[in-house]
Amino acid sequence: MIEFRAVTKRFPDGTLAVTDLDLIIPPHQVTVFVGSSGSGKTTILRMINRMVDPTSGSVLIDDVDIATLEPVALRRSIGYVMQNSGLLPHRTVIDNIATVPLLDGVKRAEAHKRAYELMDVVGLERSLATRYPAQLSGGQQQRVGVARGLAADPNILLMDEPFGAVDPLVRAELQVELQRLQRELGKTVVFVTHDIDEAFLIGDQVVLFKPGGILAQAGPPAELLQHPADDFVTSFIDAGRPRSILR
Amino acid sequence: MIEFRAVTKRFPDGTLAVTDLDLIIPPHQVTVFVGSSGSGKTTILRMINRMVDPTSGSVLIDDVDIATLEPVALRRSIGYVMQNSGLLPHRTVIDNIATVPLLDGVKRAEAHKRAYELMDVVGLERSLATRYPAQLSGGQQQRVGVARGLAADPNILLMDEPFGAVDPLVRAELQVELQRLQRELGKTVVFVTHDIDEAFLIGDQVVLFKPGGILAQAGPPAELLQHPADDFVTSFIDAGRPRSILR
Amino acid sequence: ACSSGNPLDTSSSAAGGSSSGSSVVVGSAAFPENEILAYVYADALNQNGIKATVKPNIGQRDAYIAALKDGSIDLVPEYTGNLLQYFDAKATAQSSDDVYNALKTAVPSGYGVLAKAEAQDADSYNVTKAFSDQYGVKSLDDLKKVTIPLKVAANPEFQTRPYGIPGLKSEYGVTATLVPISDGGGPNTVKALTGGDVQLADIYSTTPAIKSENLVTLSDPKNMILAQNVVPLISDKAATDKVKAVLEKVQAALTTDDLIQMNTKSSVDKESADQIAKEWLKSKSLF
Amino acid sequence: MNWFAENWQQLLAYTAAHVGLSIPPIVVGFALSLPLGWLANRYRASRGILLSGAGILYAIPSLPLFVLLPSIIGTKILDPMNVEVALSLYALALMLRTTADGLAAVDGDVKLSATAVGYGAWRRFFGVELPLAGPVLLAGLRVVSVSTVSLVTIGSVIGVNSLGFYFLDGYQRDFPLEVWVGIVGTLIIALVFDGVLTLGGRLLMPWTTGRAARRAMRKVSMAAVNA
Amino acid sequence: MNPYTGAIAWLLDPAHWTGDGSIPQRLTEHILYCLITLVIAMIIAIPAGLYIGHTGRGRAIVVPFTGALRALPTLGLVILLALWLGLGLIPPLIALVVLAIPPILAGAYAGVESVDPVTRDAATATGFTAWGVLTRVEVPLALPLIVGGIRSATLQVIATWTVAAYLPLGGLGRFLYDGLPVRNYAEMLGGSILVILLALVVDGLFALTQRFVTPKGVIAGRVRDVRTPTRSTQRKERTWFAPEA
Ligand SMILES: Nc1ncnc2c1ncn2[C@@H]1O[C@H](COP(=O)(O)OP(=O)(O)OP(=O)(O)O)[C@@H](O)[C@H]1O
Ligand SMILES: Nc1ncnc2c1ncn2[C@@H]1O[C@H](COP(=O)(O)OP(=O)(O)OP(=O)(O)O)[C@@H](O)[C@H]1O
Ligand SMILES: [Mg+2]
Ligand SMILES: [Mg+2]
Repeated sequence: MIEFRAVTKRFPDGTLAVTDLDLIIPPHQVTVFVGSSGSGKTTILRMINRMVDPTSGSVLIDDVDIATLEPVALRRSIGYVMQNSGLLPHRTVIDNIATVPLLDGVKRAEAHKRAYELMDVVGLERSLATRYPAQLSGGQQQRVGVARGLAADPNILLMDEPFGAVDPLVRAELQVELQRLQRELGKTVVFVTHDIDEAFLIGDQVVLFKPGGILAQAGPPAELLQHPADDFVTSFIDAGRPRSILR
Repeated sequence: MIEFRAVTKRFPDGTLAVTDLDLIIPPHQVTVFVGSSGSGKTTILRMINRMVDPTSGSVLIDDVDIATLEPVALRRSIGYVMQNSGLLPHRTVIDNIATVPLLDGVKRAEAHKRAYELMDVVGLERSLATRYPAQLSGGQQQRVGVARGLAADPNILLMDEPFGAVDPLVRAELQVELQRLQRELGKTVVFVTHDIDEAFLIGDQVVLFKPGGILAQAGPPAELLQHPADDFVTSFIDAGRPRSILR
Repeated sequence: ACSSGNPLDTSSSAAGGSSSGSSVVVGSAAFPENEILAYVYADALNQNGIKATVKPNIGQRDAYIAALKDGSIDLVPEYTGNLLQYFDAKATAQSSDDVYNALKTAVPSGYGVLAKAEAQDADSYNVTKAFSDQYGVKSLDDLKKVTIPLKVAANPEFQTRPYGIPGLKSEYGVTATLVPISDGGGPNTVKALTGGDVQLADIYSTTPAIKSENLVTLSDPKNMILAQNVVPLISDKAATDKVKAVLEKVQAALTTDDLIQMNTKSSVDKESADQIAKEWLKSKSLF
Repeated sequence: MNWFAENWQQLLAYTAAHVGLSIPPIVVGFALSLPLGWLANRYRASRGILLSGAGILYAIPSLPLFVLLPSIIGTKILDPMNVEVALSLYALALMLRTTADGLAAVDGDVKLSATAVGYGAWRRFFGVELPLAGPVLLAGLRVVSVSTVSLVTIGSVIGVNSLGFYFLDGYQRDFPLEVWVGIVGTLIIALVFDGVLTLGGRLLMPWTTGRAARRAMRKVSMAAVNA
Repeated sequence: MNPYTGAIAWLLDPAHWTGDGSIPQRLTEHILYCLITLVIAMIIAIPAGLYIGHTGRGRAIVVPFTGALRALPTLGLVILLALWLGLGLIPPLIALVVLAIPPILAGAYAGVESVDPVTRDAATATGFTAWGVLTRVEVPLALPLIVGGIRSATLQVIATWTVAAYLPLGGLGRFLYDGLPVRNYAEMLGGSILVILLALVVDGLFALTQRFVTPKGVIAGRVRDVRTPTRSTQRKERTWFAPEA
């Protein structure tokens, strides 16, 4: 379980990115952060692995205040997948997947063995292992990103718009894949997206943010759809819904 | 009316971008090109203002083969709006809007007067006139782009993913705005998008392309939805439609 | 024996059992004749089992004397008159022997000159035959008669040397401007003179072009230019008896004609300095 | 051809000297540019100071610097160190901006993701930022290498000999062949260095596809313009 | 007397400020040489650079060629030309023009190439002629880099004319080569100071010019923070759907 307690983040330049946030992210479920650009989703996500530290308030993982944890170690224990995959362009696919085990000092052969298994898990042909990221398609890169996120077998997986940069067809495929994976692995997934459709599709819980990192509403998709907390929620959901009169 | 007659385009590097295309674009309507990345939409659009010349076949505007027309003059007579607006970064907003009239030798004062009117038309505050493009938001830049496209009062307006780079909320706003504009102006609009939702929303006619610039189906939205020509059309429409089980 | 022409190879040595210490470094001024002489010394030393290397092209007198003083080099071929003037600007000696004797006392302690050679190579003022005829100029004194402004082609340091622009003014009352050509009175200086860019050129008396270009060397009635016998300037540290003995032998064999021939080989036949040095040593049976 | 037969030993020796004089400044300039380039990106003030300092350094003509160094660093006047130090300074001045730009141009997302998966600061610098700036650094290094090889020749004016010896000797003896030998020799050395660097880069950075490398090259050609 | 106080004394000595070979004379000569060199180099390199940048043609030849030009040792070239052409300004002038061409050329083509292809494309699509695209879009946007190229060429030319004074020439290099044989540090250092001052003043003027010629709209769009961008995801275009090719 991840818990935000009265968390506020003000950047040095004065931007108030997160405002007094209280939020509980349940374990073994997919929680989706959604909101328009600049609403603080990424900032909040990054507080979980201490890429950003709160200005005030605290973040707890399983009741431990993470401010007391060593950031580098914490990060290695949490999977992180981002848009454009964030792969290391100078490392082969297999080395990219094995990044964290290798950092942790696991032997190369062993780390690679595990990485090959992960390639199967995320549906990548093993023959791609010695390619460089630039030699993969966008969808393949994202799969590598997910595999890397899973390599240290973390309990928590943070995903920041992981499918934001791929083709709609590939995107649909990856969404299905993610759902399958999650059924098998049961990680605590925090997933950021712009796309309300995507949020409703894959989220067990959806958290909608207003600009300034203000929580608009949090709950299962059905709740947001049937009982929107306010006009903002309604209009946000409407903007993302099909607008064609034909449906 | 714009007519493609047996148009094929092969780029010097061998890429076959458009394959034997026959297509009629009716006047005073919005025709939307949709298709996945690399399916030749942009190439086909650019044939209309001779930014690309066909390898074989011909393009006619009001029954005149445009191969016989002088490209520069043709381009000035056709509005063109693109993703990322393509504004000139070293010119102010008002000068950007007045680009074509100024090129045509219209006096500065007069060109600016018309440009200010266009700012009203596209919903831009006149106070922004002396800013540079970099000082505007993405949505504002797109409005400037549309205004520039309209400045020479062209009959034809080509729009290449004009809203591809803006926020969903802003995007929805711009789509509404475009529909209003079109009701008022009644131009022949050719609009390129990736987004089947957007295509169905604003298109009087939707043209769906397969990779290689092969026409998959063309017709009013209802026709594509109710009588998809083949599996490709069905799956393309499905991928873009809401997938949440909740709806 | 084929001693290496390698100027940088510090282990270049013809004979095996060389002196145990570090090798003798022979420096040279930045003009070809001096470089050839440096090779003559070094090759002779090597031939006699004393390791010697050459550092050519150091620069002009101030530069290589500074290099001698800071120990970068041990030995350099010099010319008595100019060296005397360098150490003692007010020197009055004129004859070859007087200059040499004065020089021996003028050299600062820690350094010394070995025996002077018969060979002389002095700076000399030259004009074209046409110029000489037109203005009737045969000596430096005659220059006063020339009405046009005078330009002299010479190395840049000529601007300040006692036998250069200042001497011309003080000794002969002649005002001239310098056209600095950094080739040590070489072919470009000659070209400047014959091409009419300058009226006077400072050319070393051993330069073959003086004859071949039919130049007129102006006489120096006031002995502004001192006798210029070739002489090795050496640091005491390097001046072992063995080194001295070898160099004295070389000095004894060196004549002005030899210098002229060497210069011909260099500037006309384009032979390398080391090669010319070896050929000369062989011709004198010193190699 | 006769000339080569008679002078090949000397030519070889000067070529070796030229190579020997060229390598240290390139290495030193590059090595110093790394920490300083990093520092230049770290603070706004340090960037201004370092980059304008490099600009001023590069404006100093080489010859006076060669001559004055003995009085500044206490070397002997024929010490090759005078040339080495001066050329190292130039190499640094040239390289600094490129290194700073190269490090700054490393994709922010990649750095971020490296941090996110648990790279510490040092490890990230050496394991991610440095290799990724590689193509830009390499391109800068090539410019530095070429210009150093060419500048070494000026050392001959103060008696630190290289192939530049042939320029002065050829001038004094009115012997264009020697000058040609000096010029062509210098060009060949520069070319060989360039080849070695390019090859080394290809071996060390197998991930640089043609496209990426070309982009990096372009970046640097721009950086070099403003160096 | 240490060389620095000597140099100051040398600089301040009124005798060095009048007459033949005075500081003002050498300075004027130096500036004149540089101006002539740069004007010629610009006449050659700027049109060529614009052409390469605009058309993309010839890049494959010109880029390695300018690289090779950079490797050409100027002293050697100066001497070779002097042996060929004799005394006078022409031999070093040719060598210095050769030296000045690569940076100016690179500035011109890099400048034009640095213009966002989208902007260029949009300009063509709105009806600019090819000439119009070049003169009204590419050149204004490339101007900072073009001036940057000239700036770096100028600095090199200022520095290298001093080396070229090995030949019988005027200019500030005279002080170096005249001082060198007699190890007159005061004169050499004084001369160096003059060259450096000249370079710095000129560089400063260029910095101002470069700021002046940078289009206001470009300054407005420039990211002000010099630190590594950590918010890059925000600045990136919203690739909401599929990425552009
Ligand atoms: N390092 C930073 N310094 C200053 N402001 C920042 C920083 N990082 C983010 N911000 C600001 O904080 C706000 C929230 O940013 P954040 O990236 O969390 O939004 P987001 O919801 O992830 O947006 P997007 O959907 O565009 O990714 C924005 O206004 C942003 O400009
Ligand atoms: N100038 C060109 N030279 C070579 N190939 C090109 C060129 N322009 C486009 N292509 C190729 O032609 C095909 C069609 O490109 P086009 O840009 O028309 O597609 P698109 O449908 O607009 O794609 P997107 O949705 O990504 O904009 C692609 O395979 C593309 O790579
Ligand atoms: Mg974000
Ligand atoms: Mg397109």
